[in-house]
Amino acid sequence: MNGPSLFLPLIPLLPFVGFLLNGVLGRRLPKGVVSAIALGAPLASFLLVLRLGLLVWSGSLALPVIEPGAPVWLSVGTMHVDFGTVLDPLSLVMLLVVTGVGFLIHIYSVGYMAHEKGYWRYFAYLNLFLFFMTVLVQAGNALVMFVGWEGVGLASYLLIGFWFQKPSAAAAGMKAFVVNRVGDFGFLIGMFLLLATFGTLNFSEIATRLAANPELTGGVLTATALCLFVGATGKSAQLPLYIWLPDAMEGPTPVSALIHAATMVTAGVYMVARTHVLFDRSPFALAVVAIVGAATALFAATIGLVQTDIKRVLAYSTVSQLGYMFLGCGVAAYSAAIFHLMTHAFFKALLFLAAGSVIHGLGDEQDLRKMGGLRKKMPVTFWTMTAAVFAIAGFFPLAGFFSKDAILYEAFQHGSLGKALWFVGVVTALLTSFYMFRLWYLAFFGESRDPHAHPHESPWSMLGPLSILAVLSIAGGWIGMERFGAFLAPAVGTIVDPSVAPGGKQLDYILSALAVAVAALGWYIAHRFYHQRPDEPARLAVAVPGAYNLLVHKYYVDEIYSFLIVKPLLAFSRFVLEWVVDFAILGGAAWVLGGTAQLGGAILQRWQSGNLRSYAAWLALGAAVLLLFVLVPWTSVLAGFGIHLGMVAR
Amino acid sequence: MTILQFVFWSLLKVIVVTVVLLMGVAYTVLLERKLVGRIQNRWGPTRVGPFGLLQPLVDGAKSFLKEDIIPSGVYRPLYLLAPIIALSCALISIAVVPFGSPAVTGPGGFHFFQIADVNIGLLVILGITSIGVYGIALAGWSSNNKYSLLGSLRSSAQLISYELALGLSLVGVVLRAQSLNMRIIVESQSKHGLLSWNLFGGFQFVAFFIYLMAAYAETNRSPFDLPEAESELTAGYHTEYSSMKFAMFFMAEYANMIMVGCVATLLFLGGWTSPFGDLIPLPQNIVLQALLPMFWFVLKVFSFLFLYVWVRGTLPRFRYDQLMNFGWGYLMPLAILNILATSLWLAYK
Amino acid sequence: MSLWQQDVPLSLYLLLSALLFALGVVGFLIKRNLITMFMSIELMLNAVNLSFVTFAHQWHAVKGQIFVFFVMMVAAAEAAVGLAIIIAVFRARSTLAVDRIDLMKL
Amino acid sequence: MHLILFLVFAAFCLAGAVNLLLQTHPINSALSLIVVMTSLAVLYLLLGAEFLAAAQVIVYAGAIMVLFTFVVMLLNAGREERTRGSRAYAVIGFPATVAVLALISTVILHMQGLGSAGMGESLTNQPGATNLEELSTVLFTKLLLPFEVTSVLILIAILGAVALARHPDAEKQEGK
Repeated sequence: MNGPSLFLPLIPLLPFVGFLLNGVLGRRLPKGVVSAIALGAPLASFLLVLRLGLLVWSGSLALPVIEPGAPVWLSVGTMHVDFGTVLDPLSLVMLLVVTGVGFLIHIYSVGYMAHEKGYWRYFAYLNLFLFFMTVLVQAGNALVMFVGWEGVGLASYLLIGFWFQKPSAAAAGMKAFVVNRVGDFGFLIGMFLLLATFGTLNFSEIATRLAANPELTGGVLTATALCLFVGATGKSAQLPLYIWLPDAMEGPTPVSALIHAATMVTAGVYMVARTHVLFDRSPFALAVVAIVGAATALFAATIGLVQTDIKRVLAYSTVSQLGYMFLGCGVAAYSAAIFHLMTHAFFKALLFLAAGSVIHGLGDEQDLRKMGGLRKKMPVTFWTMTAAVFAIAGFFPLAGFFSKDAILYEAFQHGSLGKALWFVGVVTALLTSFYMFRLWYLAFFGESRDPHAHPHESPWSMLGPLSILAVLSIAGGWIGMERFGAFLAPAVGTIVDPSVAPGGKQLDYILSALAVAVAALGWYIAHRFYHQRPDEPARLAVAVPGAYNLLVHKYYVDEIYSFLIVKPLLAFSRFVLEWVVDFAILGGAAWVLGGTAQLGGAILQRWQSGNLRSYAAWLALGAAVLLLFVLVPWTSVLAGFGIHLGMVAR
Repeated sequence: MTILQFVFWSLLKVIVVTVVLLMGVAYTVLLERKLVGRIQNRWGPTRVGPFGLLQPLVDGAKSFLKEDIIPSGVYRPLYLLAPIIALSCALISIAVVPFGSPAVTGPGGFHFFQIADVNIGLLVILGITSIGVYGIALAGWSSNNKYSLLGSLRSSAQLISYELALGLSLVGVVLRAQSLNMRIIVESQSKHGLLSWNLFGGFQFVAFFIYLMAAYAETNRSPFDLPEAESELTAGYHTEYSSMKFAMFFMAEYANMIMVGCVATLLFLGGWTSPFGDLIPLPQNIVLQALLPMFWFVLKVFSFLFLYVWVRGTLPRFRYDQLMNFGWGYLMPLAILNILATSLWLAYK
Repeated sequence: MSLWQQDVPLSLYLLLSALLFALGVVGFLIKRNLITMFMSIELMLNAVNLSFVTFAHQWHAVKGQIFVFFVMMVAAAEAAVGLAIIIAVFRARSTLAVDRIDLMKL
Repeated sequence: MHLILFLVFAAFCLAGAVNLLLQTHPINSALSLIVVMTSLAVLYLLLGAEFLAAAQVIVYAGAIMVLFTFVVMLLNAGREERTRGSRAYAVIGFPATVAVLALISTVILHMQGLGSAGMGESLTNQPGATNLEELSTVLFTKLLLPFEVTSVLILIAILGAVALARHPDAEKQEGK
């Protein structure tokens, strides 16, 4: 490797060391030390990543960097898997987001979890998550990525079930784990297909192979891409596997912010972008991705309209924003998707943290209907939250505007299907802004609906990250899609450039204006419903009870799943366990083995007289037999009798 | 030379050496009695012959003539075997001791002054010493007497414990000579007389001290004469023995003393070489050439025995736990340190 | 050629060691006393050592002798521990007759 | 002369071994075993293994057998009593032993190219190289590690022996 040393391996390893220290010793360490370790590790790796970024910025480091001579993990036949890392614009951006936001949320957690008993445990898990996430992002091949993939799944499971005393939390953890398994299954199949097709799992090699033979399209590639996409839907909570994410809100709020909003759930998008060469070759897969993304976006947004739990609202908005990103991927605008991923990471993390601050201030109150009038009580939270709301609603010139606009524009430029998707996207944008402002109004305006609530502003360890994230979600988009796309182009390919596309820049402006108008409309509706005439929603609900219930019960998806899949599966497994495994196999085995053992014992115990000398006698006999066996050339003897064994005669 | 000549000469040597050794034993007894007498401010034996010089012979005759009592209840075969083992082990070791200069040889390079020139002489001596334990152990056990048993157990334990220190103390010397052959060991310290002795030139004085202590313990001499501590165990392992068998044990003890003296002389005091090195020119006369080394050898052994008796006359007896403590706690580590130091020094040279 | 210069074929040594070994086995079989049985084990070890030395002489290789050396060391350790065990057994059972020591628990 | 010595001491060996079997008192067996060992030492000497001969005497006769006699004395083991054990040893053991002996001897007798031992032959007949040097060079260069490990083994054995043989209430006795 030429140029300055990059310490790429250190980036994951530092959090891992933090995990080990806290996980092993944490119980005995004082809180201060635990926090120091827990904050130091992410900070160090964040600085490392930042240094990389500056190196790239100053042009003294040429991307992509693929360090040679990585230690080989396993080498089976023609398959060789090493721990190679890949550092290209894509992974660099991702690393910046992960470590940066991750570090901020670590700081936040210090304040938020201050009174937890499992303080050390919490931070150990958090560091573990960072370790696996960075592994996932840096992975140079699918298998290592899968390790990180599973690892973040594990970390998220542990953190969702952090309050495992609470049955709902434990159940939510299980649910997340199981649903993710379905996705991982897809991912695994995809990897097998990759191996079958290319004989390697290394991304760069796959890319070169594909570039080498352009005639390779559709068919198996489609299958592979779709399998990988199934994995992505699992991890990124897309239809039909999104159901685990809302329940994941059982975890501590910073965890929801970090894992279930900013970073982990975007892993699917990242993976699709990472393997975009496959998707590019298969229009069908791309279409599927786009449609699923759009559908999820709309679907989740509609559910989000009526949720009353502040965190669930945010969860569904996360799902729908992820839908946006997949929509972006689906129209082959990966850089737009990644752009949105980044900005979303900022404002969604901010939203969650602000919500967490609200919850914290209200003493673990999550129900929107019991909030209100917090604007005076917690001003910092209010203002930061405001920034986030406007950002996600897509108001100019906040971060959300640029990225969402980019995606919508790319979709619009993507043929007739694109037009439809664009429309869905716009509608979703409307809904998004509506339910976000609904939340905003319910939480911060009007009068406090809960007489005995004594809200108080949160400590600065929480407000600090909030402010930083607020700045980011305001200014994060000012990079501009063009520059960002140009930067990412070598990694994920170019996108349609408004200045040269049909319709030129005007079209871009028109669409942007439209988006902003839609957002404003949503704001207005929310203002009208939840600020001027707070009784309106109730009446509306009464007016269209069917729709309302459908939304409140999230389209009964959980119920459907439980009826179609969970219940039959449970029944079947019970049957298998009780009758096949327990009775037939175990019981029968026990009976047979026990019987033989008793029989054998009855015979052999006469032998075990316990008399040393008889043992010695048998020993001598054994020696004699062995000698006889070794010394007599049996083969020739038997040959004398005309018997020929397969062996060669001594 | 033919086999027959060889056998003849060897037998001759064996007989002569044994007789001389036995005489030496007898007169060591006399020496001890007289010296201790002087130390305790009395005359010691004076009546029999001039200065009581015939005393040993009379003692021998006495023990021959005494009635040989075999107590009932002893385990007879071992009771009879024990003293024989003890004495023979004490006498055999002399076989590998070179007590004169090898320069003077008979026909066919035949050595007069050493019965057998084994190139593991030292090990042979150690081995035979270790066999010697049986004499005492069996004696004590077979004579079916608690004092004997205790004494024998004590002395066997003592022998085994101190054998370690003894052997380790010799390693330093062996390291310097790079051989276990007695003759080579002696020649390794024959350069400049006194100065090249292992005791002085070889810086083995620590080893010598350890060897001295271990030797006292090995021969059950005071201050380590617990096995026959009269005040506690009447006479220890040979309580039940009388007349000739007792005499055998007695002789065995003194023969061991002489052996130890010989070994000390060979290993630390330059064997038969003269303490003045080349200051005294080697005489031309072949007889003198043969006799002078023997003279030096005998002189050194004698002085060693003198030291023996002196210590006996001076020091009180140890307590048993003190004895073990001393052996394991001080001598062993000291010996090991000595080995380390010696080997380091040799490696440095 | 006179008896004096007669050499000994090594097969005799080997036969001797075989005989000693067999005697050791027999001793282990017929002896009723723990200690003597242990002694016959030592006898077997010695027999094996003899054949080792013989082969060392046969092939003019020092390895055999080294092997014997190690066998001796191990035998020493074994004797120490074994005898300690015998003492412990005697304390527990107050007998050394193997035929009476045929139960694991007291 | 070699032959004579061999015959004499082989005879001693066998006599000792047989006596070990015939004697009923442990101490006699121990002594006959000592005879066997010492005469084996002589045979080693004849085979040009002086060091092993010495080691045999020192280690086996001088240390191990002393231990045996000690234990015999300590436990005051008397003559063997006639006990009714299982007869398996007689029925199975003896034929098996005979078979083993027969097999081994046939092998030995059919062994080709066995040399013979003469008087005063050293191990490798190079002049000046004593058996001791040859042994020690190998032992302290090639086999240093096993050598050290053996020492550790012996240390452990000592500790184990002490732990096993100390009297159950030894701690109490030390206590007071």
